[in-house]
Amino acid sequence: MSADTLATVKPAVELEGITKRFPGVVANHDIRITVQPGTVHAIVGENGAGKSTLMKILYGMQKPDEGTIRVNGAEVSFRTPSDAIEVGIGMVHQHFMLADNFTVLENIVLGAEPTKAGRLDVAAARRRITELATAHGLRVDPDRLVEDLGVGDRQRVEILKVLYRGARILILDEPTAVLVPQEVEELFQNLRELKAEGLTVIFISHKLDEVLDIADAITVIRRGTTVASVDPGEVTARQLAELMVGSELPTPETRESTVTDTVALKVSELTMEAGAHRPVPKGTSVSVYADKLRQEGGRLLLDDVSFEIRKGEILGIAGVEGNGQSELIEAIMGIRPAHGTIELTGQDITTWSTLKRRESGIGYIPEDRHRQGLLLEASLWENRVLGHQTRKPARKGVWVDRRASKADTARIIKDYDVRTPGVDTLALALSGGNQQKLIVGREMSGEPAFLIAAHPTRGVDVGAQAAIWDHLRNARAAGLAVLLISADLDELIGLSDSIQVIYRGRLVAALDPSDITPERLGGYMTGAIAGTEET
Amino acid sequence: GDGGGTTASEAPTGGASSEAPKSALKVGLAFDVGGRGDKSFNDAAYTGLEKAKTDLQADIKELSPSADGSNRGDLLRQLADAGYNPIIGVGFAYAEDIKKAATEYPEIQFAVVDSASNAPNVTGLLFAEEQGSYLAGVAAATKSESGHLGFVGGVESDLIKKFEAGFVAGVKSVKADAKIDIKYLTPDGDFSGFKAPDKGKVAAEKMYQDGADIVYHASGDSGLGVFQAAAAAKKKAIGVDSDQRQTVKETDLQSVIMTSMLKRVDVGVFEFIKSFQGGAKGGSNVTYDLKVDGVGLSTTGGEIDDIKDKLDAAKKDIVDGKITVPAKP
Amino acid sequence: MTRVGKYHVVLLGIAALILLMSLVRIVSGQNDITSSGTFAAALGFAVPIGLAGLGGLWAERAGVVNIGLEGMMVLGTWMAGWAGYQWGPVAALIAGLLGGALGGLLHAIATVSFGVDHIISGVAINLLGPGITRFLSEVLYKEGTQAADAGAGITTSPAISGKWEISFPILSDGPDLLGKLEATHWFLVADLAGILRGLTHGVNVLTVLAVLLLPLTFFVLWHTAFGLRLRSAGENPWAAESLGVNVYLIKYVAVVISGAFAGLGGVFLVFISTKYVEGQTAGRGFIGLAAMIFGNWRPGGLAAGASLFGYADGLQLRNQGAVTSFFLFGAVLLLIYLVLQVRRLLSSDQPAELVTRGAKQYTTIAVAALGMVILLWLWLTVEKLPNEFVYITPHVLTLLVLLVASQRLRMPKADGVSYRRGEQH
Amino acid sequence: MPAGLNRALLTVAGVIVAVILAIAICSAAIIIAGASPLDAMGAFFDFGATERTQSNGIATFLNRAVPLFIAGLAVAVGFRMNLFNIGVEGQYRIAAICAAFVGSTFSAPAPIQIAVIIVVAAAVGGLYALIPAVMKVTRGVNEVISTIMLNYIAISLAAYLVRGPFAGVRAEGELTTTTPKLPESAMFPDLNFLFDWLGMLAPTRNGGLWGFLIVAIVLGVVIWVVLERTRFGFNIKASGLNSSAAVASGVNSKRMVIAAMVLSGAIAGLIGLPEILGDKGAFNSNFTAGLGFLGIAVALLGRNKPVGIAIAALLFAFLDRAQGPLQFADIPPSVITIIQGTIVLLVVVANEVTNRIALRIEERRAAQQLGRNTPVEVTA
Ligand SMILES: Nc1ncnc2c1ncn2[C@@H]1O[C@H](COP(=O)(O)OP(=O)(O)OP(=O)(O)O)[C@@H](O)[C@H]1O
Ligand SMILES: Nc1ncnc2c1ncn2[C@@H]1O[C@H](COP(=O)(O)OP(=O)(O)OP(=O)(O)O)[C@@H](O)[C@H]1O
Ligand SMILES: [Mg+2]
Ligand SMILES: [Mg+2]
Repeated sequence: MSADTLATVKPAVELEGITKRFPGVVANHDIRITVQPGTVHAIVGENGAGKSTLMKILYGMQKPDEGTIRVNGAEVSFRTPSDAIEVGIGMVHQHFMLADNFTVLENIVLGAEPTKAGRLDVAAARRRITELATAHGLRVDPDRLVEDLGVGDRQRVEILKVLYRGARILILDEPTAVLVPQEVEELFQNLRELKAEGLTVIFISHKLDEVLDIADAITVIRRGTTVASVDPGEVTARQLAELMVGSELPTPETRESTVTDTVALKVSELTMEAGAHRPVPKGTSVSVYADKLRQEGGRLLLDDVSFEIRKGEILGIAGVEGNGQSELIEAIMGIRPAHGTIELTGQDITTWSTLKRRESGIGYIPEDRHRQGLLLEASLWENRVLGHQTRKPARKGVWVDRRASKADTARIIKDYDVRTPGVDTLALALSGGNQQKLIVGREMSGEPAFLIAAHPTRGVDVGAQAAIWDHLRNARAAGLAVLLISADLDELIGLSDSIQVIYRGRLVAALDPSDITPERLGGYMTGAIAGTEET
Repeated sequence: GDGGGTTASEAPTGGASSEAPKSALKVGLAFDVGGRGDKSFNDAAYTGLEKAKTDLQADIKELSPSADGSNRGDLLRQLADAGYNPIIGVGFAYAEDIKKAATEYPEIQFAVVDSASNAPNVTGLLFAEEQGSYLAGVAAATKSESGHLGFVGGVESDLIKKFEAGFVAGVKSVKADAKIDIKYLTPDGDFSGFKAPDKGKVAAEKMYQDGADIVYHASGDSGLGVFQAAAAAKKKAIGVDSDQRQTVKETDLQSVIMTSMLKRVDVGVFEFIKSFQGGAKGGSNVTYDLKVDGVGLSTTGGEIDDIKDKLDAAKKDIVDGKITVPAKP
Repeated sequence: MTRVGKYHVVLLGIAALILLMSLVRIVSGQNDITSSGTFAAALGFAVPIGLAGLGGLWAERAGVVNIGLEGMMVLGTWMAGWAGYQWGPVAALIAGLLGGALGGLLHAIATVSFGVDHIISGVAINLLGPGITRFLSEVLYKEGTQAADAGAGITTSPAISGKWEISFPILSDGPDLLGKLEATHWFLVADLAGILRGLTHGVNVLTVLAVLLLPLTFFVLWHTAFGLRLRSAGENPWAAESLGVNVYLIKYVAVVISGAFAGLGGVFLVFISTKYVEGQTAGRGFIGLAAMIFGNWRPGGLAAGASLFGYADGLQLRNQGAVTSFFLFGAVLLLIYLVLQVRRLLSSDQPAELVTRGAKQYTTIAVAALGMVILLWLWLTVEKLPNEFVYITPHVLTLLVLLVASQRLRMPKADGVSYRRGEQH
Repeated sequence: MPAGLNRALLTVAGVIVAVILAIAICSAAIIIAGASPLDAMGAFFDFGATERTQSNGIATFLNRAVPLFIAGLAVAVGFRMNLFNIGVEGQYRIAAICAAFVGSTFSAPAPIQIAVIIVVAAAVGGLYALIPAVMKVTRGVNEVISTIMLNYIAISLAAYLVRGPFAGVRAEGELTTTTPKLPESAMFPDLNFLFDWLGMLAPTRNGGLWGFLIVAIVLGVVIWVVLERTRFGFNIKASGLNSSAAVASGVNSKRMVIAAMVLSGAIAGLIGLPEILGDKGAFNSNFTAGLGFLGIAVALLGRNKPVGIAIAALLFAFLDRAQGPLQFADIPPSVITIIQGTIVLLVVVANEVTNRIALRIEERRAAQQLGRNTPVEVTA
């Protein structure tokens, strides 16, 4: 886009002096951004910098306390998202906004339904969606239930939702957080096409390489305020990061290997059926039984997964979400039954309960901290007790040892730099990063022999990220075996001693992190490169 | 049952003659669950109380218990504390509570409807429902063309079983081979059976469909459903407690009510108050039976006038003790 | 399974059920199993339950748990009785709807606007419904009032005049062909005739309305834009909000309609009794809620749940003896199950070691066989069940069906979640 | 802990506002009914003129609170785990009749006799609650449906038992069916001495102030300790707040469902005992019904915490006691139910509002302490 066209065309979006206060927090303070039409405009900033809030304001979900918004030159004031939709703004949210039990079609047309004689005109909707999908290269099946879709598909549904409403200005809040590189590339291809058609895209991401790749302009937000507007051609990722936080970008590099010869965790022939779990008949081996299941045409969520993790080793599992990672974790934690055997430091723990597994030294940083890791409406010290009810210091006979628990929580707060007023604060009052640090601290206490770390730094800003990485590395040096699952491939490559790729429930490749790039890894993850042993 | 007490014909003697100071008469009455305004049992008791107010210039107070009936005893005490004497509990559920209250307040006279005296200052006001029901059975069997009759009971309690027992005996006395369908709507303890016209209707409907031509009900408000079923089947029904041909307001239903088995709770209550005024003391039962017309059949509509002789004969046999009507099925 | 496939399976299931019922009727000689009277009674009992259930469905599909159906139903009965005796059945209908809707509105204000826990609000309404109506009766129906002269008491309203019953001409009325067929007691023919006649003879107009409300609800909720929005409020209100759907409004409308349906259930009871009787709802709001859960938050399932309950209640009221045939019924079902199991066991072409022939399977078969024998024995020996066991037929049956039916219930995902605009946790 | 204090103060303020509002609403109703709200207020506080009526009134009030409190506890134990035990009603009925019957079959020294009865009641209540629990755990049957159905079944079953196998003799001319009378050793000693201590006349009402009050208090304390201080209680709380997090942390959800349900049922089993052991001496066909349903309201009003439940139970009992006095004042007694319903509704609304305010304050405090409320000054 040349300079003189920019001058003649009115900006697609102009935000001026936007201020938004929440109780106790100024989320946005005097924000000024100008987005030119037909461009991809990136907004970057730390966790909690106020990006999402700003976008919600632009989308009419929240009202600014001060400031003006102009769209295509005209001043607007949105009361609800429908007002924003009216003027052609669409938003893809940071967290998926989809009804799982609805079909793709229903999710897309919701709120803008075509009707015929009072009836929902499904045929017309399907036609329109198919049209849009082919026009923009967004493959979807309108009649599938969203709950059956993978993240990439869901992301496409989200974008289609926006396009369906004829939006000319797209807000994408961290759309790539859950995508693998290939999918990111696909998305970017779509965005470029949209841009070519004259649509405007506002793009938020923590992944600065991507930002530099796609953006035509970048605005940096720090602590609720715009601190810089930069041209992607003129900055490096490192400079951008420094603008964001004023500190150096940490890397997840592991230094020297601490891998020992002692096997901490051994998983063999782990197999999980999609339907109800039926025990393997007596006298039959798991592999024979699994063969039978395959012949029956049943879907296997985990298919003959075997691996070992030695003390001091971090094994990274790479994979597109929905390929069996969650099931693997659940099987190892004993939350969901599976066939095969699991051994912890030489002991067969296959039939043990989750509790017994935890007691014998398995730590677990869950992938979704709100769903599996925290009691949001309980105090921090009670969250410290969670998962450690039967162990010191939380336990004293049948009682919960409140004093010792509180003391130990204070220790975690100190050691892990959890920013909180005290141990009695409710967990929900903490920001995501601090919540995550608390969980990491909790799971590291009691000297676990083996730790499952699922997306340990997801949605956590750079500072907290570095701290969590350090803790993982230190524990590894002390002999901890770690199963690391992460969508952040840099993290995965940087931290792991070895990497296995999971694809459709199978481990398809074992890779050496020292000579693999995220792109190649992504190839294995999406099945583009057939599985090989590369050690 | 005549728990060894006097009968009503003796009880009121001397009551009317010795006039007590009228202004001092403060009568308290505690209803059974449902309370006043149920157009049935409780209201009948209230009619008696009101009569005491007008005829005896009594100062009256009536209380309804809470929906779960947990405070029956407390109502009695509150009446006693407020200076009411005598105090009447309406319904057999009061038996235990009256007994206790009576020992706590020995100076006060109590009466309980449908239950026997169980303390020196308690009068049991008993009704021979089985005798009245016997007559209803005789009337039904005599009037029936099909020899097939029905009985719908609201709640399967021993009280309602008295109605059933009398009715069955009455029918059998006329037609030993008569077929009698019997259905209760809810088990004891679930009192919704007195408030379920829809259930009463279904139960009676079935009886009529099977060929019954007269159905007797003892099911409170559920009886309405029985009458509806009768109207739809163009057959007859027998009401209960009060003269339902008068109390039921729908004209199409009135005409199906051949007769009603009257249970004169109003008489019982009034007579008790009157005899109290005359200085009578408790410790015994007063049985309102056929002899004193404490139970009987209503004649509104004149549908049983033609069998009056037969009914009178049956009544006489019972009064004379030639027939003993069973109180249990 | 495709939609057509599902539909066929349901039809086949119903056909098999009727066949089985006919069989049991012939063997046991209990004609009431499929008599028109039983089915008419079943319909009468199923309708108020179904209406309450529909009320629950509307609210819960929009994400608001409605345990207050009973209270709303009570409000409906009282209002219908009060308006009905003065201005006739149409007024009763409208007033009953309004009474229920008022309860719904209260629930909506508490849960939607104030974000109160849905169960608490419902429980409060269940206290308030009977409390308010009793109070109103105590004030408006007390001795000496006009209403009292017209036949009101504190526990009842005066009667409503007017009868609203219709029959299907010729088939179930007049010549009454179905009735004649039913009287033949022929295998299957009489059963079908009985069932059809029961559902078409002397049917209350409200029944027709209520039955029509089922497909209507299905149509509105699953085939209109409004329905999609309503259901989205129960699945993911934040998503709906982000697409410009006014979730608060939708929830309000849904909960008010929910109350109105519960109220309509009350009106139905009043119409059947021709007047308001205190306590005549007798927990039907709760049973309606149960029917809705039973039916997996869907109109069809809900109708099945309400019908099952209504049928069992109707049958036990009409014929205690017929209830014992359920033993036979259960025995036959177990027999079918056994045959299927054994066939599967024998016909398996898998290598022997792979057939899941665990001790567990043998145990199930043994238990089923034992159960069958016991049921048969019970059927042969039990002359008459104690009445107390007859009354609970519908409840026991509901529990048994729930135990046997595979449990893949799925409630709306955001059902019972307190939703605040602009906040997502 | 000022944050906690703040919260507590706000909550109390909210409750007071709610109660005042509820009273205002009911006053309006009373005025419409043509009576005076002041008379109504008078009736609620009118415990009679004589010492005797006062102490009887107080005993009535407290006696009513005891079963309500126990019922509230029973419901709350389930609720803490998001288990909606509507079946408390049926559980206590079955437990009461079984306990009354078993207690009548033998005669032992009072402590043993009473202990056995309590144990039987708790066991039967727990067992009856085990049915929906097992159905839920093994077949996924929603406990709302199963407990509703089991309530009806309990009524019939109790009716069958009290007339059949468990029937006792009754006085001639008495129509109430009943279990055999309990021996004297089964009657729980009353607490009338408390009145003596306070220099008041002991209640003359039969049964006096029920001694079961002590059991209720002990039970409340025990439940509080179990819920708030033990690992079991922690697991219940965790399962209730976030069941998937609880499962991931090693809590066996199925076992917890069974344990919580059985505990709830066991407590429910005791609901009928105050009446049986303090007054009736038997289970009969007029046995007080509906306490299980009231228990739901009491538990919710008390926010599922023992202290709150105690307050709620006292409030409900206080209102219920006025059934008679209100009628003496010619005020429809149904205002009691209306006040109860209104208070439940308004108190939770007030709770919701104050909670939100408290949360705001807490967040602001947290943010201030972290210094996050001031945006950085930046030069672009
Ligand atoms: N609804 C709300 N109520 C109170 N505070 C809020 C609310 N939404 C956001 N905040 C606050 O506003 C700040 C900005 O939040 P926002 O979600 O906009 O950050 P962000 O830049 O999108 O962060 P992230 O990168 O983690 O998505 C946060 O620190 C949070 O404390
Ligand atoms: N809807 C909301 N209501 C109240 N406070 C909120 C809301 N959303 C966020 N906050 C506040 O924002 C902070 C969380 O900030 P932030 O947005 O950085 O978290 P996050 O990193 O996005 O967490 P997560 O990844 O779990 O969403 C907390 O202080 C929280 O109290
Ligand atoms: Mg965030
Ligand atoms: Mg954000």
